[in-house]
Amino acid sequence: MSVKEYLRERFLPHLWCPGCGHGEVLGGLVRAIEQLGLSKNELVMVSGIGCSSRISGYVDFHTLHTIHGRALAFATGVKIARPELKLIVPMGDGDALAIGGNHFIHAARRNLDLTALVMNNRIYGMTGGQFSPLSGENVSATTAPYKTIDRGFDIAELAKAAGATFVARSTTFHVQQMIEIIAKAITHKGFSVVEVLTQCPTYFGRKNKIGDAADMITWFKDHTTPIGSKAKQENPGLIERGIFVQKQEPEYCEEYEKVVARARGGRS
Amino acid sequence: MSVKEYLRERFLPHLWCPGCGHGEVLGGLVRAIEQLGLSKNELVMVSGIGCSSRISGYVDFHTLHTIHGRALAFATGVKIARPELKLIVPMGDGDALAIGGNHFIHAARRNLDLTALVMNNRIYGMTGGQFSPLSGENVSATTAPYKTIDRGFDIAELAKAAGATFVARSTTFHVQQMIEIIAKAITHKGFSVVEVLTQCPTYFGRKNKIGDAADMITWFKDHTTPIGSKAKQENPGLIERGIFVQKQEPEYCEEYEKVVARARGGRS
Amino acid sequence: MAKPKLKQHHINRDWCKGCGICVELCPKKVLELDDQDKVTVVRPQDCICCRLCELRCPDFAIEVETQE
Amino acid sequence: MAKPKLKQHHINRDWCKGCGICVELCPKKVLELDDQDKVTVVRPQDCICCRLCELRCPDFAIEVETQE
Amino acid sequence: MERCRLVFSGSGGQGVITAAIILAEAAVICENLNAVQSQSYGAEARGGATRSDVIIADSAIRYPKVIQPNVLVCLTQEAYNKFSAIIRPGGLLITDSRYVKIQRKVDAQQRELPMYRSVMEQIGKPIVFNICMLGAVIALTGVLHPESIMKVLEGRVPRDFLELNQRALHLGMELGRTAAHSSATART
Amino acid sequence: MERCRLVFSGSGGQGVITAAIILAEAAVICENLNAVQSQSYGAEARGGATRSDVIIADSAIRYPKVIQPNVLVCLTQEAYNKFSAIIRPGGLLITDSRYVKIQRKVDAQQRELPMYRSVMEQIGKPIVFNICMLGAVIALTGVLHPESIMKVLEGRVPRDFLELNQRALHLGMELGRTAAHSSATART
Amino acid sequence: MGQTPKFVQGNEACVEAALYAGLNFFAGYPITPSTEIAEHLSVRLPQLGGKFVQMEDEIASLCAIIGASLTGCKVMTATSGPGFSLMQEALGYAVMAEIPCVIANVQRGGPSTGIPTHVSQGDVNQARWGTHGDHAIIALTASNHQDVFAMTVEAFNLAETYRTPVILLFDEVVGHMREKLLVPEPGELPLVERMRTSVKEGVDYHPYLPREDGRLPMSDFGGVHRYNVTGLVHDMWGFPSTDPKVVHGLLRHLVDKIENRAGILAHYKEHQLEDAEIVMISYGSSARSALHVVEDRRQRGERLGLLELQTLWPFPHELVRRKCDQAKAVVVVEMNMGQVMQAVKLSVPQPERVFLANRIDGNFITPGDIMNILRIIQGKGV
Amino acid sequence: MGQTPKFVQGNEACVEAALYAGLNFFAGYPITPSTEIAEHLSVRLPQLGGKFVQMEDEIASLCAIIGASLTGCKVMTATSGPGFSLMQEALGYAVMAEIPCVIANVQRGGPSTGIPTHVSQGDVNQARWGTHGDHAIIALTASNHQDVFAMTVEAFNLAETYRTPVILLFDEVVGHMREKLLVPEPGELPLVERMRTSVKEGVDYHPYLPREDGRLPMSDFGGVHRYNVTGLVHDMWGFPSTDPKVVHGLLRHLVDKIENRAGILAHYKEHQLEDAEIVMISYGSSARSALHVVEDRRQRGERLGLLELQTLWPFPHELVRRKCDQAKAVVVVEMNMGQVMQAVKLSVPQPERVFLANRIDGNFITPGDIMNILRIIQGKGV
Ligand SMILES: Cc1ncc(C[n+]2csc(CCOP(=O)(O)OP(=O)(O)O)c2C)c(N)n1
Ligand SMILES: Cc1ncc(C[n+]2csc(CCOP(=O)(O)OP(=O)(O)O)c2C)c(N)n1
Ligand code: SF4
Ligand code: SF4
Ligand code: SF4
Ligand code: SF4
Repeated sequence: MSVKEYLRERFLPHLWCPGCGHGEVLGGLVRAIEQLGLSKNELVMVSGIGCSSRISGYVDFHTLHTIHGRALAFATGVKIARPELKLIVPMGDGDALAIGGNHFIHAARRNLDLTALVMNNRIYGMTGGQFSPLSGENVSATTAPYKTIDRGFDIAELAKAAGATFVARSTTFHVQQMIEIIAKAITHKGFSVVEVLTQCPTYFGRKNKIGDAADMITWFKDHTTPIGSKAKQENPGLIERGIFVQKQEPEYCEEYEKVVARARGGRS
Repeated sequence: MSVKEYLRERFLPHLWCPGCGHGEVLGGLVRAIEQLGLSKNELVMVSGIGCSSRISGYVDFHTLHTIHGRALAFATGVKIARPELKLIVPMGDGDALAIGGNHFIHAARRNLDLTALVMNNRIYGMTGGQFSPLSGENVSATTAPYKTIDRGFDIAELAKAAGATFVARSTTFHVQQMIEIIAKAITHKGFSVVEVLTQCPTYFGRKNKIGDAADMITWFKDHTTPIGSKAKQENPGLIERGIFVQKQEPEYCEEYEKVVARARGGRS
Repeated sequence: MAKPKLKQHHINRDWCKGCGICVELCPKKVLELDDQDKVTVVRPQDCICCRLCELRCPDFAIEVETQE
Repeated sequence: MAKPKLKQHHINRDWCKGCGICVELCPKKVLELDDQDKVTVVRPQDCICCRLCELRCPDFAIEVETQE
Repeated sequence: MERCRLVFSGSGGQGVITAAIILAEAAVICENLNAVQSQSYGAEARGGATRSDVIIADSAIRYPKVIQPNVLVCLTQEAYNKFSAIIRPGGLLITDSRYVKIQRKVDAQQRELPMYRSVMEQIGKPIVFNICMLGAVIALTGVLHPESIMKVLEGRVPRDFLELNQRALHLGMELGRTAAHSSATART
Repeated sequence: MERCRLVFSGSGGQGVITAAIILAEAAVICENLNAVQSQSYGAEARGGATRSDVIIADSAIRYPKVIQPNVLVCLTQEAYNKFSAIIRPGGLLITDSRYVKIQRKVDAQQRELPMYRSVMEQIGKPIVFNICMLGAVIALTGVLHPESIMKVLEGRVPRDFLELNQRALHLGMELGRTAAHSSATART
Repeated sequence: MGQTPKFVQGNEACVEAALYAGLNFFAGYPITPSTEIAEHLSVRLPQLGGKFVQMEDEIASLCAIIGASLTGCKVMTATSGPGFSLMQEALGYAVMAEIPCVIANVQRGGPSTGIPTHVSQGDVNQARWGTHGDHAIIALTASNHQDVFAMTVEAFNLAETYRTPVILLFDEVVGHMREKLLVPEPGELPLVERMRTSVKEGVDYHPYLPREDGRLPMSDFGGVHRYNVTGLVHDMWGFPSTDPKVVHGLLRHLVDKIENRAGILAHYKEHQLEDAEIVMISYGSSARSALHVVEDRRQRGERLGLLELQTLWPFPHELVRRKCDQAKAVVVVEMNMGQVMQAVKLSVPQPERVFLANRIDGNFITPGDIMNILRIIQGKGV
Repeated sequence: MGQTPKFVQGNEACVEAALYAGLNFFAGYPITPSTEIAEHLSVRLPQLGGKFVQMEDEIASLCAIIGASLTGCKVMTATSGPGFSLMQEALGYAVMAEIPCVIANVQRGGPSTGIPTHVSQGDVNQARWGTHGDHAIIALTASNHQDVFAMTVEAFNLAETYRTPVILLFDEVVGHMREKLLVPEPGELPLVERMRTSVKEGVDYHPYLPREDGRLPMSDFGGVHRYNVTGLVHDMWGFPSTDPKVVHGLLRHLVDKIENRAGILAHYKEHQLEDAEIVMISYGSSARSALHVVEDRRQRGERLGLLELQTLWPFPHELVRRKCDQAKAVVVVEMNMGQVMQAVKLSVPQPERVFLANRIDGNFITPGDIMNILRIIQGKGV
């Protein structure tokens, strides 16, 4: 199937701003799925609220556009009810880790077989540019006129500690890597987290004088490096890209089958 | 001041079951505070809901018994409003990491100067013995008649990944260590997490046939080991005790002072 | 420093819930529960004043008083 | 495998929002924005068919068609 | 028409609630009567005196709680102190002689039975203390047939514990009967 | 009594909302009039046609929205297509000649002004496009004095940008005046 | 076997009924006094191959069952006051997206943590208005285990019929007390199954286009129809819209599908109303005490009757008006400060004749409490 | 300078008023259309040495300001529909623990995510009944920036006076539109400061023992009085109790302290009511359109008047009854399905004379919309 066949073309051009990285992530996602040749009927996308979450309107899957921060909770219900379905759960950084942080760590803990895709633009885009738990320190935002003092989460570290069995990071500059990683995440059995560093030129870019969309993408080139690279040792400030965790552990739905077996075996 | 002077003796004996470890934690806490010789007026305890959270009724501090899972959110308000106060936030494992997980990781991220004391009995005591996110696999509970399949959190790992600058673990067997660690946590500048493994003989003990309170305490002796001990290498199943993290990083209230300075400096 | 000598155990029978923690975990088996399920001191002479009973009692029901 | 030769760029002017990503990040500066802020191909001969413009376009507005 | 209103009281571990449930269930399942069982919960149900109410009747039961029991069982001093006053004048008050020292005089037939002691001496398993108590209640009130209790127990306890429970039940019935005769006049 | 109802429309980046605020603020702060400004938000405010309404009056303003503007400004084709129909018969319709091709005939005085082009040619900074537009509006309507606009700008833009804005404002006023004369009869 | 009685708690009766109705997915978070519902389901669901999930909180619980419902499951969650408050946002989502689901709220003493182990009926108005924005809701209750069973089954039926969340508003007394329950034979109670679209693959399916009868056939996630579900105002395909006509149409549909059916949705029981001079109106466990009073006073010749409401929302104004029109006085018996009494006042022509017999101290209202009020009213010469 | 006018959004007027009232701690989470409140405060509070915190969600935001209030701060949070739904549990806690705090809900189209950028007044009943259990609440609103300022200051005053959360129920139109605001000089508006106990150190202080005038003096956390605060039913020291007398007493106190003062809490404005045959009742932005109609029709000699409510809860039944008793018809103008209309029907002797002029499609109600309804009513020969 061609990439476009996974899209609801009738809704394009999408509502995102010119240069918004969310469109690149959408592109990366459908290309990854196209490579995997998945059928649209087995795909369910569950998203929350945010510019990023509007992605569910553009893919021709079963799409569930929910409430802010709860996408993974809804997804947990869909997945456990129908384990054979493939779930993709795109979230903004605020959606996933501000209001949604608890569902994020608990979905990871259960090692539920689905793919959490964090579209991290380090800002609340939909509401007009307030800082997020991923902004990190010294960032300007509409609610941080004197720059942020909050430290940011490291999504990969947090996902790992919470129990995710696949954890990776890429950016909108490294599109091929992004596609490759998303494809691996989708095929992984268990809870997979893919963080994509993406640009919000309208708010993050403007507020922090990083320039236009292209400049922001270039920023990702200059400030990231492959995991464990020499560059990282020389310049610890660099953000690592690649796959941090990839391991097999008991998956929730499979374990649940055992519960049913025990119950039917009458052990109680 | 004597230990008892930190207690509201008129409410003793407390409502906890015979042999409940929460009483030992209460004892450890007031002894630590007595050693530090803190004045009662500078102490604020904020707790949530649960058997553990009832601890706030027994200490003669400023006590705020709040709602389930939100203790750290309330505490954030108290602390930022009055940074000079010393905050102690005891929580049950469910309170802190089931419903309260998001506030836990965000308080850690902000490195707010307070002490989170997780009284981890691996069960929901107050509601009668349902499993918690700390029960781990293969545990019996009133909502797990066929044993749990959920993997448990590692509180220390999670706190560390979220940004806590002091992370430690002890048990109700190792009372002296518990006291020492709690004292260190309280004196630490920044967000400190102390996990105390404690016993709920009434539900966890009974349901899992571990025997009486003393047997459960002994279990902690047999199944834990100092951090990085040789025993750990030989038997990775052992739970480590001790201080995992202890470092200085910018504390939220101090950083906020800089925001005020910038604002007054008129930079906007 | 000279190891402390026992003066006496102060036991608060109203607070003691008879959980048996101090009894079972006393290294010297100094304590027992009476027929009312309250702790009593049966072998004071064996007490090494480690205070573990005091520290582990969830109910502040037992205190170890030592000399000098 | 023989490196691909450019057949043509398919550009969807209705979808192009003129963000300039493809233009600025094209390694060979093949593309430019016209006075309507829509992308146009100005140096097709320099195109190395890396498809980066296609992959990075947030709006699916540019496609690179190659021969064999 | 209502046959009997009972209140069982004691401490958490003693199984008074289970006893109440067994009794009420027996009435419904085996003797085709109506019965309601309810109990006082409390965050403070950690320790403290627990209480369970049972109403047994031929007709439909609307109001499910017991305000004035005509049978009151108290298995701890605390329970006795807390509840003895609510008993119906002329009602039956059963206490365990190890745990309860009768103080206040109430207008009721008081029966101090050595249930706990007998259970420990003759069976040695405290868990069946509550079943023994049930036996006494049945003997003293005749509200149900012992077979009904046994039938319910069959559905509840593992086979190899049944005999244990049966002995406890009969032990309680004996204690009840003897008490009934001995102090037929002990109305205080 | 109401003096004027205006609708400024265009695309997100063009600053039509800022222009509307400046105009209304000038009326309130400098000319002691009443004014209300409002705008259409939209999660879809990402791109799409934005619109801002301004009412200027001597008396209190209750209903704050503009249903039929007597001054309508459209700075993009999309905005023109979407809003040109709502103009009040005989009203004033101002469009930018680069961005808008007039199609439909409406009962209004239509003014196609080369605002964007002039700004780029004579000032070279697109950010002041909206201020130029304000100049044109003022010249064509006389609703406020230019000094009022400048006074508000002083409070809003960094000093070194003031002169830039002033030039844009006057440029717009010129375009407005010439248009006013040239096509005094161009009523279509 | 269905006819051998069980002796169970009200919470267990609710569980048996849910399973009878076809529940196959439950997600919840423990809270007194509703916890037994989760506990019993954790035993029973796996035996039947159904799904039981304990979530991290109540918000996640409701979200999870909504997700499961979209795959075609019959779903439920259970909670009490504080948890119900937390569910309000997701509840509004279920209303907006028209998701069949059942939410049991076993009421305890509020506000806030209140008196967790004591009875109350204080959440009646919250059930109606707890989430933001105009909406309509269905809430059912019951006073005894046989009715708990019937109303629970009905809740699942209504959820499917009207594609809406249905709230079971029980209380601590009914939830915790034990009494007889006769589980009906399979087929004895009618069940409404998920109505799935007959639209074939490839043909345009409208998830939000009501049929003439007002019902909206669904298509399971994973099936051949891929559509969108959102909490935003949406068109008949489920895609966001801000078109005023669409907005108006959707909001009216959501409210009218329920409010306009208040008549047929009204479940109730009446006791000796024919010649009643004083009509008592009650529901849930309070109705037991009220009925006790009726039976007791009737023996003494007092003309007292009881209207027991089982449907609290949409409020059966018409029914109440009809049943009360002969009454000299109407006495609403409830364990709150008069939440249903307010609704009754809106129903009857003479609100001043409506009185309240309530108890709010955490104790179960007694026949004596009610009698005291009746005496006062009668003293008023009513 | 106070007298040089500002030209601001309603949300900014709210901010200026809050600071005027002494706000020194704000915690919030962004949401349209209330976000400007947080944004402006993030600029202003640090300048004044106050605390601005952006929390992880709305639940945490309300919890945080409650904690800050106990240290003696004047506190506020701001949100809209979905966030307000999430706050319901913590709101109940503030009611139960009697914590002075202000919650601004700038209403948008619901239910659920609804139409986030469009106006609505659909949260009126939620403000009253959103949290579980019996309780009372104060909710204020306003139609223009000068009143937004006044009502915001009043909200802080009432929060302190009655130790209760106060809800500011604004709407998208008032929140977002810009108009003139005259910030009063310091002292021009009366301010109620935190009433702190006069009880000396060492003397027994009762945080929950009302004085004769009903007020409960507080003691800041960190001060000399150490007491307990809980969401459980509690005694006068703040410690948990299940004593029926204590339960009854506390619940009555919480409700009576507000409901019994409905009269003095009733803020409103009236326009040409004296001889009005048709009385319109409206509030918030809708009142602007209603007033437009009044002024417009009066010129044409129609006897039309407007009662603009600024206090929505406790509902001013008595006031409404009084103002409407001469009216041939009462027309409630609001942007929901008649939430205030229901309350008005409960207030007046002839509910059948109460009509609704509303709009629910996300667009701001126009004078034209209202006129159409008036025509119909007048057609009815009223
Ligand atoms: C309960 C609730 N709180 C707040 C909001 C407002 N809101 C919508 S999206 C959003 C955050 C958007 O940021 P992010 O999740 O990072 O996604 P982005 O828009 O940047 O792609 C917020 C705060 C809401 N819709 N619901
Ligand atoms: C919002 C809400 N949900 C659920 C509950 C019920 N509840 C009270 S305490 C508790 C958990 C207790 O477990 P934990 O936090 O581990 O403390 P413990 O009782 O074991 O000490 C629960 C689920 C509640 N009070 N509020
Ligand atoms: S606001 Fe930012 S995140 Fe949202 S669409 Fe625009 S660029 Fe993308
Ligand atoms: S139930 Fe468990 S946790 Fe609660 S008091 Fe008893 S022993 Fe402690
Ligand atoms: S002090 Fe130590 S030795 Fe002495 S009784 Fe206590 S535990 Fe035993
Ligand atoms: S990247 Fe896409 S949208 Fe941007 S300019 Fe190029 S073609 Fe147009």
